Amino acid sequence: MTQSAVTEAPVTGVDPPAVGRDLRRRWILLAVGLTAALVLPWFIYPPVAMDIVAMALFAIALDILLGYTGLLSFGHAAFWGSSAYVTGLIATHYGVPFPVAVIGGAVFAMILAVPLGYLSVRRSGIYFAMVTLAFAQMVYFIGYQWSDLTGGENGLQGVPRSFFGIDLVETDSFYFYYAALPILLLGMWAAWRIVHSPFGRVLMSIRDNTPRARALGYEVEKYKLIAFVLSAGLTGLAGGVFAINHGFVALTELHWSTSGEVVLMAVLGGIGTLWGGVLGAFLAVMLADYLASSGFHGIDLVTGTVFILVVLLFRRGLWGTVRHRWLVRQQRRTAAAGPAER
Amino acid sequence: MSAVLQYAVQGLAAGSFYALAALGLAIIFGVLGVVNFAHGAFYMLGAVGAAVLLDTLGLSLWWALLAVPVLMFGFGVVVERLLVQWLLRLDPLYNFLLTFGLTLVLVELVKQKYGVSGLPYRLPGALQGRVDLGGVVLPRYQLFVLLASVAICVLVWLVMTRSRVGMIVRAATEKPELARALGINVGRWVTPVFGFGVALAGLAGVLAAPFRAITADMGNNFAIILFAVVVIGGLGSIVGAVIAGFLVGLVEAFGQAYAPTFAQILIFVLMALIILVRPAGLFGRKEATA
Amino acid sequence: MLAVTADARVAVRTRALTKVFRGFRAVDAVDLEVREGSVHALVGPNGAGKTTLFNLLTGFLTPTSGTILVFDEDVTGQPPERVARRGVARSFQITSLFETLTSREHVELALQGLTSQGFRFWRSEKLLGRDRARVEDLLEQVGLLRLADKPVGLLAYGQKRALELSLVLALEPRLMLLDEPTAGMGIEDVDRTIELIRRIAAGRTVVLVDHNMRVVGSLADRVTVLQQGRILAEGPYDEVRNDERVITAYLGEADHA
Amino acid sequence: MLEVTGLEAWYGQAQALHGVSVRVGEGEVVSLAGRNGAGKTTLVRCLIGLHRQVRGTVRFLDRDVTRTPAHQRARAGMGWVQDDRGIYASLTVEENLLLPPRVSDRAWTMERVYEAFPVLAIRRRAPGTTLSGGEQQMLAIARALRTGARLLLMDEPSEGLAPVVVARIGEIIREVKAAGAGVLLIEQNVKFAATVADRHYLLSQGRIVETLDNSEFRRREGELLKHLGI
Amino acid sequence: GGGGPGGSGGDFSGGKLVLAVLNDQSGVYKDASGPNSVKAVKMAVADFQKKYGDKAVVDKIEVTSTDHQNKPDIANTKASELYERRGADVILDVPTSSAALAVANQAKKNKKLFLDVSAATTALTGAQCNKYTFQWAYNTYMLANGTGTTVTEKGGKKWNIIYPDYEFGQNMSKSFSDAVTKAGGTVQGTIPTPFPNENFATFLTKAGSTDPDVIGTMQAGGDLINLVKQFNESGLKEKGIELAVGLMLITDIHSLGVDQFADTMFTDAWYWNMDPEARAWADRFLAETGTRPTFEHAGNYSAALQYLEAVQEAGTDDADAVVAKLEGKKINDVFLRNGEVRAKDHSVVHDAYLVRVKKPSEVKEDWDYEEIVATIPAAKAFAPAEASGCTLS
Ligand SMILES: Nc1ncnc2c1ncn2[C@@H]1O[C@H](COP(=O)(O)OP(=O)(O)OP(=O)(O)O)[C@@H](O)[C@H]1O
Ligand SMILES: Nc1ncnc2c1ncn2[C@@H]1O[C@H](COP(=O)(O)OP(=O)(O)OP(=O)(O)O)[C@@H](O)[C@H]1O
Ligand SMILES: [Mg+2]
Ligand SMILES: [Mg+2]
Repeated sequence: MTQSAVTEAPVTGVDPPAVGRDLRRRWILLAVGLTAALVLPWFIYPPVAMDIVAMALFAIALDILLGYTGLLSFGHAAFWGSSAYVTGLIATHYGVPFPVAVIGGAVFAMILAVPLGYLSVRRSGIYFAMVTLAFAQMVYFIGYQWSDLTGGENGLQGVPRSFFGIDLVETDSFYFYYAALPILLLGMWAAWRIVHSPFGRVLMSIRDNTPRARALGYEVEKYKLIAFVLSAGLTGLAGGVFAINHGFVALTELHWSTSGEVVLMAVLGGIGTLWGGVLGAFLAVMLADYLASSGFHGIDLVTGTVFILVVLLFRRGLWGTVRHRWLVRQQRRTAAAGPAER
Repeated sequence: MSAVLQYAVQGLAAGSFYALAALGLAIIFGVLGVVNFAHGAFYMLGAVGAAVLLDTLGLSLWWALLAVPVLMFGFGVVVERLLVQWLLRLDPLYNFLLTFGLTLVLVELVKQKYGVSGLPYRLPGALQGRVDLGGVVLPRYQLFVLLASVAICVLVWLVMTRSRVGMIVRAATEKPELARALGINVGRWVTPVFGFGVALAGLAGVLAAPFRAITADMGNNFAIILFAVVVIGGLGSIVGAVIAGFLVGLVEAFGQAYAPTFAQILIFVLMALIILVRPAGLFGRKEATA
Repeated sequence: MLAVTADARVAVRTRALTKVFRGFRAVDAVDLEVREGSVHALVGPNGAGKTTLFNLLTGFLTPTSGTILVFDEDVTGQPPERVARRGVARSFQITSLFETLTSREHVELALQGLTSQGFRFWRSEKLLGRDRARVEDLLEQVGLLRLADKPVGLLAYGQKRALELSLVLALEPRLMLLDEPTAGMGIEDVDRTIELIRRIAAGRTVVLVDHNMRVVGSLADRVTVLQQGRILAEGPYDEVRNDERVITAYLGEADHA
Repeated sequence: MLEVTGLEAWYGQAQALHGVSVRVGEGEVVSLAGRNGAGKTTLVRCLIGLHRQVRGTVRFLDRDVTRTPAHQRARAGMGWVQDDRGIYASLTVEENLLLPPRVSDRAWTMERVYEAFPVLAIRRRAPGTTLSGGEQQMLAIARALRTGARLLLMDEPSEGLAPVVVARIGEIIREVKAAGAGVLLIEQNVKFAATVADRHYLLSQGRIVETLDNSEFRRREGELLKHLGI
Repeated sequence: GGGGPGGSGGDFSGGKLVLAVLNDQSGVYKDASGPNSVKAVKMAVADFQKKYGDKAVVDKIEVTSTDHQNKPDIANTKASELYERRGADVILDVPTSSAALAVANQAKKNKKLFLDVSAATTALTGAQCNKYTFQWAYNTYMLANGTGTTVTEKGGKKWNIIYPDYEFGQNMSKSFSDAVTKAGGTVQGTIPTPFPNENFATFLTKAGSTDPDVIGTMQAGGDLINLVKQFNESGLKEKGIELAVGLMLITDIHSLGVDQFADTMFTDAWYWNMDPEARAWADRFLAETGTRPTFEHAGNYSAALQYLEAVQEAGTDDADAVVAKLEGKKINDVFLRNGEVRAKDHSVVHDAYLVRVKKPSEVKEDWDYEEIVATIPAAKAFAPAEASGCTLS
């Protein structure tokens, strides 16, 4: 039984990568995306704008695993949160410029990812999701109980925003946005590089058919582990910026609902697309922000419904659907029309 | 010594909830290939259902034990027909995500309707009090839960492995197209099985009602521990789910007794060990290599 | 039974190799010896243990007991990727490909498999396309060049079988294990595949499983017949095909007449 | 009993079958040959009702079943032997055999199956997919026989089978035919097809290009082998 | 950023006064405070306007509400947005310690007022206190100290304490132990538990094994209910062991039923039926919302009202001026009895109450759940300001 890669969603609902190869389109998209990132804080309250970009990187980092390796991590909050804490601790105790603290957080997330990844990548599919969820829960408990370090449920308060003594950046979130943006954009570029590298291609082959990849000589576990660690690192980068942006770190960053939220963003935008993560993060953050003062109570009702609808109706996600339409149109140009499926 | 015994019995009693609910989770997975994230929410609905039946109709626990599983079965059928069925042919991750969304919605709806502080529940007189099992004093109700869940688990196991229903349903899940081409009306089987798994979660919820806080959130943490249970037992393994359920109950009880703060982390440590030593879980079949 | 020739080197040697599945002995104390540079066929009734033997040799299964030497190195119990890195490549009896990738990308991946290039997450994927000529040459050999850029999910079964073969070739193996390479192919393709295998077998060692006696007859230097996990007979094709035991157990009278 | 007229099938935008018309009578074995990718499997999937992107009509036992869902076609008496065998991993060998419903009194009993394929009896408790490739093929055929189907659609049943077993499959097909059932046999193994089939269709690029009776088929065997490899 | 320009109101930014209620309108704290706190604040505004009429220094008073969804990062962003962009002069309520502390930081940064009602952490008026932040109703010390001291004095000498092993629980357990020892009792053991936790059987067995007079539990919310249900079945009650609870809200009793909690002791900051004045307000609240108020609702009313009074006195919404009026102020209102806004740490101290949950037979009307066993005078109810470690920097 073969499955058409185009008319029916294969395992992960991902289209073959051929689409991204239209160079002109790629550059236009990039220009649009960059411009949007640059003007965002003019239209959106800057701390919220910062959240959007940080979450976008978070979703993209997750997508390296979900969309390109076929591994759904339901425990990425562990890396996001732990990096946030480490970033916060470094910033608080050493007063270094925040990018240094953020890098420290990201490195910690990668270190943490090694043992967790080592254990998790031995399983795949749904097992992987459950195992990562459970491990993240473990990290959460540790964060909860180790209150000397983390401040427990009070959170780590008063994280400073040192930036080479430049006052404007340190106090005004509008300028801070531009100071932190390069870190996140760099992270996104790294993600793009990773999935469009020989390494990325191997990941995709592992996603499609693991035993086959093994027979070709690929050390599958090693690849998955590296992907896991890289993803954790980028997640950590995002989490660190998030922590600095808010000036404190709370336990919710380690909670499973944060893991769920980022999966929603990735799926909503479209997995295996990278751009989708950006779109998903934008919508999710704006929605939460809007609902907070809308008088409508029960954000989970909306979130949950969106989840259900996306999974049922737009499995490719928003971006994925657009891309798919485009792909189908390309194909239609080359083939005669047949009747619709009955 | 008697303390150890006491902890053991308490652990098994706590394990009964896990065993029962994990059984439902394992059946749904084994048969439909769906990892039901909403299982914790269904457990919660079971408990809330019992509380509401008591409050509005005055139906005691005995009636709830009958009525709630039936209602939950119906609810499961609706959920399957309305949502889950569309994703059965796809990667199980989609259903995992779908049920995750469903969890958010169900929990929120219960919050909106019944508030967040929890619902009251009263135990029927016959189950109040304590029994003395040669030095081990146990609330009568705990013993009841333990016995009831063991009985149900054995019964379900017999049905799933010994009957034609179990067989058909497994086939329908693994290769639905082929099953149809062999003359089996797949849809007719899959739905009730999903309903059945949901009913088991609901049943665990009813049993929990007199003993646990009945809140909209009561299933959240429970669900995550359930996942650990099925990973330990081997996903889709019915026996594994039950045994691991009791095992986790024991680990929790002894953890609480001797390393209280680490009791929950212990469960995940156990899970990590299992993954290292036996990736497929205690009773899981090894994933195919070639 | 084993004729050990002093001069020819040995590519594969197993000693008392055994695989037991829950009490069922699928491979039972097999002492197999494949001479380097030969084409060695493995035949036998269904369920004789041929695929299992392949899986053992390539690390997809761990033996219950016994040892495996490949080019005089002990590979017993090593994982598939390690075995592959020793120059052993296999094709699968049941096609096993990456559904969303194109044939070209398959071959590119296969070419990269034994290098450490795959870890370069900081380089562009264009790196993969560098060896365009080789890729197209490999695809041409199996007649897939025309379809090089079609996702393999859209190929017909026979075309996929051909791609399987090209992947094995791409690994430049010293030892190739081909599990029913012609199964599901049309006559014409079978002939072409025989030719292809003959061509690539030069300078390599090939172990081949096939039920098509024409394939076995025209390719194999030596034939080992397995039955119920044990070696039933071994020798040159013509000798084996006239062996009474082989005829009753495997070939059957009708076909032989 | 089977009458297909003007069948066209698509995969998305790509047409795989172009106006295929095929007939199988009662007690008749008809082979369908053609090189890889000709559309043989697609045709069978249309017939059993799994491929729905079609035009044209399929009549089975004098009823139009073009719109009938797969499980009803199976119950009406179509049996399918899938090209990749379709053995259930989660079912034991025996359960694989017990699974399909009986649709006529021609259904084989378990005893008869085990007599015909002794390996299956030995391995009855093993999970289905732990059988060897060839054993799985036997299991798939046996499973189709268990229903007592009036029309067997066999997609390359001899693939991967030892010659002795192929010969036995041939006997079984003749038995089935003698009992009055029809068989549509997809085969690349022309020699084998010639020994069992009464008529032969040649499929090329989604079109029936020739229809031959057996004597003609045998006579032109050499030429046809070439033809198959166009 | 920065607030809007000074407007027509002269001394009022934007020409109006904006009171923002920032709390959990959908999550676990919804019943205890939530949307009804917004109504309580609106009642305070109405009362203020009725009292001063034309003499009010400001005509336009707005009440806005925002749901922090129990997520501290949203609370943080929203607080800063409220102060910077939406002209909020004061933020009220804010349950959840982490959210409250984040908002306190924003208050400090933006130099705007924050009157916290629903968060219990002592850090707000301790290590992390600041000039613009006030804690209006209660804190963990008050809860623990009240119950620990009073119950011990009334004869419960031997204690075992079960607490959830995180910041709140750890603090409570420590304050509790101190109070018990100081009052002449002994603490036989403190038993940490995981959080959240469903199964307390083992812990109860352990706690009961030393035959204490009282088991103190620091569990809250769902965990508390779990523990109480299992305590009731465990047979410890029959052995004469009492249960004292660290933090309990009347909504907990309401949801679980008095029979489950009967005779349990805990400290309350306020009770709707404690005297006619409270009762009269509670009746108004009932008419407004359809339910009886918790102490958090009353606390929000009080905080809003006293804020408005201070603004009236100061004649401006300038935060420093209002803070100056609030500091040291002695207050008696619906909520605060013998209340004082301590200048040193901005902790609002007032009388607290040791209460016993009624038996079902004693209940005469809806929400009639508590009997006040003792009044703990303001001076004793809260930790002395010197001990707070607050410097208001
Ligand atoms: N799922 C699919 N999506 C798109 N095209 C398909 C799909 N399955 C088959 N095709 C195409 O339809 C054509 C007919 O395929 P089919 O599998 O019917 O051939 P076949 O005659 O059975 O070949 P084989 O002998 O290799 O089994 C081929 O060109 C194939 O590429
Ligand atoms: N994972 C497994 N678990 C249990 N039994 C197995 C497993 N794999 C193979 N077997 C059994 O081992 C025996 C040998 O199987 P194998 O696949 O090696 O046969 P084969 O010689 O390749 O046959 P064929 O020619 O039909 O492909 C078969 O009887 C099969 O049922
Ligand atoms: Mg084989
Ligand atoms: Mg085919």
